[in-house]
Amino acid sequence: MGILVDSSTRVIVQGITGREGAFHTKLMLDYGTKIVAGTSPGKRGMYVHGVPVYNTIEEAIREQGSIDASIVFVPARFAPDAVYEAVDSGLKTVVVITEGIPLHDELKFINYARKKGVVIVGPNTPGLLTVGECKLGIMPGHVFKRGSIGLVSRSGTLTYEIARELGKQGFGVSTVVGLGGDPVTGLDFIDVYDMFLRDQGTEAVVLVGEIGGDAEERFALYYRGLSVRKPVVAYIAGRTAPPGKRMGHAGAIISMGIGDYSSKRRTLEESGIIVADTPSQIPSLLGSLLR
Amino acid sequence: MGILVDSSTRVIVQGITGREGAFHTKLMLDYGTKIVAGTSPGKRGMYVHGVPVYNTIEEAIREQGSIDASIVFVPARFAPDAVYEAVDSGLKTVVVITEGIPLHDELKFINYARKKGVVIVGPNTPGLLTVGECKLGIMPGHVFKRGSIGLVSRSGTLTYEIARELGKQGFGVSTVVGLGGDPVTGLDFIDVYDMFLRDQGTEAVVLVGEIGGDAEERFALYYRGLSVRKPVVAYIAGRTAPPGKRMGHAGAIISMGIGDYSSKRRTLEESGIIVADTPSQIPSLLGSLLR
Amino acid sequence: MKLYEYEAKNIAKQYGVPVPRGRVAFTPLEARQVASEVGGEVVVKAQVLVGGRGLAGGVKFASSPEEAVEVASRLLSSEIRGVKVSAVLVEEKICISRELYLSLTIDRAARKPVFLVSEMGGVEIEDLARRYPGKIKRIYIDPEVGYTSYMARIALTALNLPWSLIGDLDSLLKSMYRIMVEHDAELVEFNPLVLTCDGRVVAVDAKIIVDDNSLQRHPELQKLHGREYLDFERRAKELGFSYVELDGDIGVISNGAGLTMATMDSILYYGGRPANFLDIGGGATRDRVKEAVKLMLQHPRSRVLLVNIFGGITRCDEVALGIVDALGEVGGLKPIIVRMLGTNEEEGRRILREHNIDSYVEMDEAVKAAVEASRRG
Amino acid sequence: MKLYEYEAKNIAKQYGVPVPRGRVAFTPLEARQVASEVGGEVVVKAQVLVGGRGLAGGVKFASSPEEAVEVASRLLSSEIRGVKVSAVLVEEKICISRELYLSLTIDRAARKPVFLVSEMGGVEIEDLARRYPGKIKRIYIDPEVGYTSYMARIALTALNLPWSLIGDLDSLLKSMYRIMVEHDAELVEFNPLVLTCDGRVVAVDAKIIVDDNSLQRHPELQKLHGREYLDFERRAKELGFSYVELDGDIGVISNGAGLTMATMDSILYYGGRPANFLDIGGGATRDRVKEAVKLMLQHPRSRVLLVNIFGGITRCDEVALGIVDALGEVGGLKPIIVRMLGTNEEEGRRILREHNIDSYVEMDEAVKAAVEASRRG
Repeated sequence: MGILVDSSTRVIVQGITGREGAFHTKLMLDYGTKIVAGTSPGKRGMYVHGVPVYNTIEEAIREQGSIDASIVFVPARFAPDAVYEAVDSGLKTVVVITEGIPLHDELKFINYARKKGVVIVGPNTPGLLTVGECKLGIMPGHVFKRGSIGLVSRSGTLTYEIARELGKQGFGVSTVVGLGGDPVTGLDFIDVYDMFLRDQGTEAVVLVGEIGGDAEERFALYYRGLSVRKPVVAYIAGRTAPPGKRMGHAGAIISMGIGDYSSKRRTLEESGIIVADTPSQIPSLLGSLLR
Repeated sequence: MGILVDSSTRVIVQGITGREGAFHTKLMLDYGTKIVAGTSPGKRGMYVHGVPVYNTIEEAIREQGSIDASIVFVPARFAPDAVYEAVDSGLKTVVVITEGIPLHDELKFINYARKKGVVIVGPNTPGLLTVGECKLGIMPGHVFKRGSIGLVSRSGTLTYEIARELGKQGFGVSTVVGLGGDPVTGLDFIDVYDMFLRDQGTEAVVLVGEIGGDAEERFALYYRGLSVRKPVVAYIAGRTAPPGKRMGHAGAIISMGIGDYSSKRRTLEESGIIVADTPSQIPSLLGSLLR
Repeated sequence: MKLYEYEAKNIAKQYGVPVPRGRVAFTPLEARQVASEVGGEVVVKAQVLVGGRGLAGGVKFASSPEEAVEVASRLLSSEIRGVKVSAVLVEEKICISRELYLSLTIDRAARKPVFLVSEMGGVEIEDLARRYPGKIKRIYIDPEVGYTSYMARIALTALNLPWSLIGDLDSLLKSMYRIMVEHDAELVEFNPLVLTCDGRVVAVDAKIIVDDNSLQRHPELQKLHGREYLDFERRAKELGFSYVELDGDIGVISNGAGLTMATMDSILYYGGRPANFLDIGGGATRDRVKEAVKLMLQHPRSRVLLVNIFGGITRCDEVALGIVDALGEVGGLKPIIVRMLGTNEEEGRRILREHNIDSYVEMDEAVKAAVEASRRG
Repeated sequence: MKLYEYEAKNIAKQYGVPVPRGRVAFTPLEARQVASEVGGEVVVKAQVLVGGRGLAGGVKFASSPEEAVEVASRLLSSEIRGVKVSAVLVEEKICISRELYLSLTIDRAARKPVFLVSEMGGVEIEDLARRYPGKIKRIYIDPEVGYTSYMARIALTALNLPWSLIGDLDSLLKSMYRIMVEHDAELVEFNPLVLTCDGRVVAVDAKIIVDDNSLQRHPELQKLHGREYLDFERRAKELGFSYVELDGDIGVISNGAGLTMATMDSILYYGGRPANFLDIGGGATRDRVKEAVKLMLQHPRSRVLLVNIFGGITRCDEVALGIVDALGEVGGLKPIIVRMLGTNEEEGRRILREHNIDSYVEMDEAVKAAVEASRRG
């Protein structure tokens, strides 16, 4: 159960020989992720933690068989090329960990992938993880206990914090999806909530938003129009953020009057979604909805 | 019955005030085509044969209601812009009559439209016509008698010639589709045959190919693999064409060893498709298949 | 990164966008020179990166070079919303028939550039969106296709301009898209774009915001980066931290943008006020932590420092060592409250204990302790 | 429109593609000059637009400037497959380790540019496709995305080149795509592309075909257009007709490319031989028809003229008047057989009858009559 990836997902790591790529390949393998190959231009023939390395995805498929998903660790300058390679090679899900990719490059490859029906997670995401089955990301796996809460977030460590709070109160997670911290991402809250709606292993959803943009408001309006729903508890970071300042993430900025905390909170609440004041409140609010 | 357009198709003419646009608007209206608006930049407020003219498709939709299809008569330099406007305005079928559009411009808008699920007919096409219902093109309407033969062609006048031959022997046409004479077109034989397969008003298909490219060969191989078929009679123009010469159409050229008559005929015949030697033979060959 | 109006106009001019004649002046004398070159009545505009300049008195008129000197000296010695004015733009005064709004920005939902077009210009887009939401026309650009001319025909209708201006508007929109792509801009805004008394279209104000992630491919812009920062922000950014100055008294260090904001927000929730946003990022080493802690120990306004670390890639022992090192170098200038958990948590906690630093497991407890300390402090 | 090898190489060179040192020579003296500039052994290649030049003796070697003069004079006074050689390309002789094939063309089925890549170079792509279909790697470019570097990594594998050449290959492929887009090319082919004895990659031959529909935006290429035509083709194209010279004796005029080809093919089917392809296009006026008929009446090889018109936009009366006008101006130099039907058919037939010109309704009848007349003629 869970969405996007499971224990049968066959994964390639793009940029597997880099410091980050190699390090997280180890952690993903330890988690049980089925990593069948990696790419690193010119490094064909190498092995990284036992995973064979190729110059191209095409070669990897030829020698290792079909591949479903990739996780991209290559530096920002080369990341778009890696995404195009993954999309053109027929993969279905591409997780882009890379931070700092120019916005207009992202716009292009995200539009391209969407038109071709390929899911981009990120860029600038901690990745995604279906608990106990497959980790396609850099999050500490042990934080997420197995359960029936779908977790979708624009943040990294804050998500781990929330997952820990959930675990403390006995709530486990089905899948956690990091949307990514950039202004434009492959998936948004609506996309992921839709997947959770269709997932039998998910009973309720925790949505972790932040200031900047209007993804939370759009989700709230979308949710309002649904006839079949699963309960949602939201948390929005950035109540104390001043306008015009980038709060770490490129996407976390209140600009042109769009993206402030109060608008998000108000719109969510007007749609009947409970918004927690602190991460620690989330489990009890969830409990009140599910009992 | 028929494919792509019928008597309920609501049409806009792009470039309606030009000589060609105005002339054929009259002929299409006479045929019964439901032309609800035209565009011509800066000509808002005019009427052409009673059809209101707008500066943009958006305006036309706002004032006239939904529009399904457009036919483009604007000059080659401006035609790509017209196609993008049609696609972005949500139309479902765009017939590009314009000849002489640069190949790389065509590649771009055809790829764009296909990714968005919009059908481009042409460029450099006489258009299409569902007999007795809707003419979205420049062909002489009276040549096509109503009947159950689907006609798909890379040519213009040759298609009228063949339709007349069919009519002489009592064969009518369901829909005729001109694919267009350029090397790359929005639809190919496979696309249109697939539509004819699904059309209850079509019993058999006449395919009119010509030298250049490998669209006929690809169709033959595709046809070979089908489990459900409707009979096909083919005619290929250009048996006497020398290699390396452009036979009128930009697409009708034998180049890099691809596109000669004998390869097309052989491949079609190996797939069990009868190929006529002259246009006049087509009706009797069709007769032998259908009786 | 925001560009100054005069920088945005210089770029616009290179792309053929009609802007008023004039240029920037850094001294009253330069202002006189520009005013006499321009001739006639001029407008003198304070060059600041904060909004609401007009209402704050940052835009003045002058009918002679002498008056321009006077106006410029006044502006150049003033502050607009707390920011010192160090330059003014001196331009011809335009005779305005109508004020329009035109911008090109990124629509996050559609994941596309979008033109925002309105015949109600001259007010900020926020107000426009609030007061006349139906008066803003959106025209999307597919980033794979780019600008194409039919968009100008739609914009012309929305702006209610005469057809004779279609060629000018087409060039203008095309230039905006080229500016956006070639400068990696997030926003290209002309507000107001005006229809002049003699029937031309002129960009009377211009704003360009460049995507920070793209600065490395624009060296001429990269060297300007950071100039809008306050002193303390600049120091933090030079150390490579994501940093924003706030006005409270509890210093914050955390890892991850979301967790850092949540830490700030929790401080507010429990009755305190955060002094800053400082994200040390993922996997910070002992040395990086030391630099962050030293910086915040020296932060003038904050009276207590809260360090909130969720150890994933970041190791708690490294964090603890960094804290200890910082205290060793600059001394315990203010109380430090540490919350840490995750990777190497026990070892981290042991190190802190050895140096008599309290550490918490739960974030709420740590935040409450910090708020309390700030009240005592 | 095909470019000469030396033109294609000049373009390639501008884009940084490595080609052999050398340049074009139009006289033996120029050839000597180039050969001595280049130094050492040179290759002298006849510049013609027909294929199979090598087998036809169009490529020679010379070990000294003197020998280059000799070889060049011989080539410059020869014909290759019926085409006079008016220029030679004189280049350094390259020491070749392996011959590769690399081209960028348009895949009609995919509607995309595609790189064709093979380690079996030096033979024509037709032969390559026939003999080693499994040895041609296809790498597609989405025209909305353009070239991106992973393609070079795939090509490198297919060409079995050492990894050290990846940067060169990346630049080469990128340049090919830029040449294609910026020159509106249908084909950019380097065959052979060679791996030299000293481990470099060099384009030893180059071919570029430009899309005719795009020539108006390439004035420098447009002025070259038509130079490969035979004399009679040039006259027809100057009149604006779509025209191709064939080797039979029945002149053909028709409307529409497909119908014109079908007319030619029916002539063959009934035992005759078409002399040409001439499409007067849609909606031709009396005057245009006159010009076409005059041209074909003066066509030296054809002994009879078949006019086959399906009247849609084209009006039969205009056609008939055009034919009569042409006969009036140049006289009945050869028999004319007319088939017409459609718009204003009766009027057209009446006009022809008045001038004692036979006209047919059925295409087959007209073709048979033309074949018979050509036998009699």
